[in-house]
Amino acid sequence: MITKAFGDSLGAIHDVGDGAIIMFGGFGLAGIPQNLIRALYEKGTKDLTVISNNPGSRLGDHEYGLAILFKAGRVKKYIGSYPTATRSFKELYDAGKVGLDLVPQGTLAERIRAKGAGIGGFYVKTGAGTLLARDKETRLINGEEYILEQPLGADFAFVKAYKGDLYGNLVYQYTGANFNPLMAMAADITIAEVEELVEPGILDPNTIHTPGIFVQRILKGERYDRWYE
Amino acid sequence: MITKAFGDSLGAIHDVGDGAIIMFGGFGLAGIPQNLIRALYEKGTKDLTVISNNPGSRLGDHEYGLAILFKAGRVKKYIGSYPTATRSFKELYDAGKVGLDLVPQGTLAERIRAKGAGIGGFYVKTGAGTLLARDKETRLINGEEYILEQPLGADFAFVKAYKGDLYGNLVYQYTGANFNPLMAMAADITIAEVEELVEPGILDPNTIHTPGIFVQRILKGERYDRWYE
Amino acid sequence: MIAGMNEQEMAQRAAAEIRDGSYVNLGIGMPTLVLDFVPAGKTVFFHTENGLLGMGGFAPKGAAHPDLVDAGKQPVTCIKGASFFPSDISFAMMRGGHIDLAIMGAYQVSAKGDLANWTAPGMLPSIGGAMDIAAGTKKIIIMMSHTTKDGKPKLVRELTYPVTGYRCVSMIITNLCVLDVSEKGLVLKELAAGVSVQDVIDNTGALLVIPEKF
Amino acid sequence: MIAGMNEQEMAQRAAAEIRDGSYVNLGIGMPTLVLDFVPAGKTVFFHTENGLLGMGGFAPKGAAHPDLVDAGKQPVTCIKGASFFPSDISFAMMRGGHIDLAIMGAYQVSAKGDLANWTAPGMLPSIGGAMDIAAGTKKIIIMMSHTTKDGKPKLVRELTYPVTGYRCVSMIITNLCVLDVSEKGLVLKELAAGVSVQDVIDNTGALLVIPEKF
Repeated sequence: MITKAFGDSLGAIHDVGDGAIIMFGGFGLAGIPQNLIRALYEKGTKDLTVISNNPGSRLGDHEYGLAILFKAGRVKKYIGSYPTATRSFKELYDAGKVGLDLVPQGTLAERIRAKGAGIGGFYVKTGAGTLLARDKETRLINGEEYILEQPLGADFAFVKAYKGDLYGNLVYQYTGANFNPLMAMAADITIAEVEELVEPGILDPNTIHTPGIFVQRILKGERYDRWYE
Repeated sequence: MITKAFGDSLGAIHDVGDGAIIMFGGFGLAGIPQNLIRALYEKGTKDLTVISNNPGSRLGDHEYGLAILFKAGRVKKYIGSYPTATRSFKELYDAGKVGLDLVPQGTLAERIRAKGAGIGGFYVKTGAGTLLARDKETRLINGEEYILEQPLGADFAFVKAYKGDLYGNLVYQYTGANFNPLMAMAADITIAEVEELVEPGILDPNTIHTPGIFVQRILKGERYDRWYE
Repeated sequence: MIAGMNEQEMAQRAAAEIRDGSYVNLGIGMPTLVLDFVPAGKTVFFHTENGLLGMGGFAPKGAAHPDLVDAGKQPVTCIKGASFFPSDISFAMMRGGHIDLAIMGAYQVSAKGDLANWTAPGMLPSIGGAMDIAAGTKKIIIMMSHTTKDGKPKLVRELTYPVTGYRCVSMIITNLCVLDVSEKGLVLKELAAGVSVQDVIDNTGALLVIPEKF
Repeated sequence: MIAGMNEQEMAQRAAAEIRDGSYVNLGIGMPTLVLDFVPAGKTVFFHTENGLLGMGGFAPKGAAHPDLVDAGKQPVTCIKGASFFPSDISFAMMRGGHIDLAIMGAYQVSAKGDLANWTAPGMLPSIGGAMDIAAGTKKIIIMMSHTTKDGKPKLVRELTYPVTGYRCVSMIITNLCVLDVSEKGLVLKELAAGVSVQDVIDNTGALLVIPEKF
């Protein structure tokens, strides 16, 4: 029997090098691969392009998740929908220290799925005629303006699921799925961290959200912060 | 509390009229809405456009599923990927009694999803340069030929799930999902038949495959043939 | 400065537009107040863009789960009959025209129903799901203060802020009044208590259609 | 008429190409025989286009479930660690380049690796998933008889049957031999027992590259 399991987060990201393009699942703090993010911070990897809905999250006076990578100056470019989620991003952006490619959230999800599904591009109404469509090809479809959007892939996807098995099958919980199943499809190497890692056959095959074919490495996350009271 | 439940199949399809464009879930006999198909046959509705992976299925000398509608001459046009699944289709086609729009299976799935997701069109490599791309716009993407495919919707989708609740939430079993969740998204009115119909809150919200927003009517199927020994 | 409706009253007015059995997306901030005003007996499925249909309300202290939040990243609960799904399906619901109603805030709305609510000059731009909602939702209601903090009209002839979506707004609920967006422009529908037609006209940057009843 | 390998031997030869831990799609008909020849100890995930990764084999009598079938609509079983999913995800696996290997039949294969396997003149056309597999799978192996029933070559310089996909075939296993598709054309790789190089040449409609070892 094969296994895709790694012993820890640092081991699972051993070959993530400077300049890597990485997708991170999660929305706010829900479903973020927090152990892989911490490991990447510890590893010191830099010049990253980060694709994620938000560049970390702020709760009260603290910033969590991806914010540690941004604050440490490891990110050269951010592609996502909601950069105002942290103050640290705004400071870096205002200082010209990080690039921004702003993408409407639904378009972000669909572009990532398109990459995973072998779609060469697609037309949406979202954003037509706005500043975010400036450089985009347009097309009239049934009298309405659509814009052409491109697939979006990455070298690595860091995703988080509730449970997973040694073949890489994943199950999410609550709103923890969000971008995770899409990013898992769209990267050259997908690394999944899970709260519970089980033998194949334990998870009901009818309830698997991400089939193992989309996951190259899996590990049990070392620690899960819960943040809220 | 609202309910989307209907008492029986005939009641659920009361307003399906002659000339309707209908999507039918199922692959072979797996996941077909067999009760809704029988009801439509009994109702006598004609001049149908049928969208389904196959126009029924043959097992030994018998034909099942959609084949009863084709054999009764109720279908004027078939859109799908595998018409050779039945002999009856070939006879009607050779006699010029039914139209055929042949679509690669993956493109069929993606076109239906595109309609449901508000995608105005998309590019795929599938079929580029072949007879099935004759009238289609082409585009070179990274040096490879892609073709533009259109969204595909319908007046009604008839789908089948294993379990469902009064809000229209659906859960599929085994390979019974296939086109069902996609078609549920793509029709003006989606009618779902299920083997078990339960109160809201019984199904685990983490395991629902088709959220109720995509389902307008639901009913417990009267009878489920199992076909195989 | 005329007060008119407070936020709760505006939320209550917005809630009155929600039909039984409908699927409703609430924007971050003031629109989430609508949750408190759904009439008893109505089944409403609140959609959060991050992947939940059937949001119940904000999670009580001690019951927060880090993987169960709304679009504003607040811990929430879910109702019986809820469902969870990934972001592509969540936005298929919006872009594909399945959501019946979205209630959101705005910086500006034009007389044609054009919407600006994502960025302003000098601001770090953030878009989230706003443009997707504008592109696909069957009906959009804007809940906002009638003017900016320094008294400038937010209802304008033409947008001066960057556009979120064109001709997408159906109704506007402000502290001063309720307006419908029609082919002829903004139509006054209701006045808040203690607010005159002239108050509305004075604080609006676009021509208004004032029906005879006023 | 030279016999060469029978279908079981061809399936066994194809099975030898399957790597441990790989994701493999088997076409309808002869390719399903490959299931019987996966070496013990290898974990192979068989993909069926209708929504299953981890097909086990054909269901034994009495264990058939109407909602658990393969691409050929035959009742099947699934292995521990299998997963089920809808058609869009199943084809994302193929079109998106996630499937490592597809083993399928063909009417014709050209010297460039062009594939024809979906229709022929006078036939009711049916396509199923063949074009999607051709468009996205990392490696495609064709298993077929070397010639048609009436002795005509199926390996040809240019296809005369309608194309399924261009330059998509990597390897061909026939009853007579095993061939690789290279930039230079079809390269003879192995001969079946009792088959000569001349037999292969006589039954092939395209130029062959014959390495020195033969």
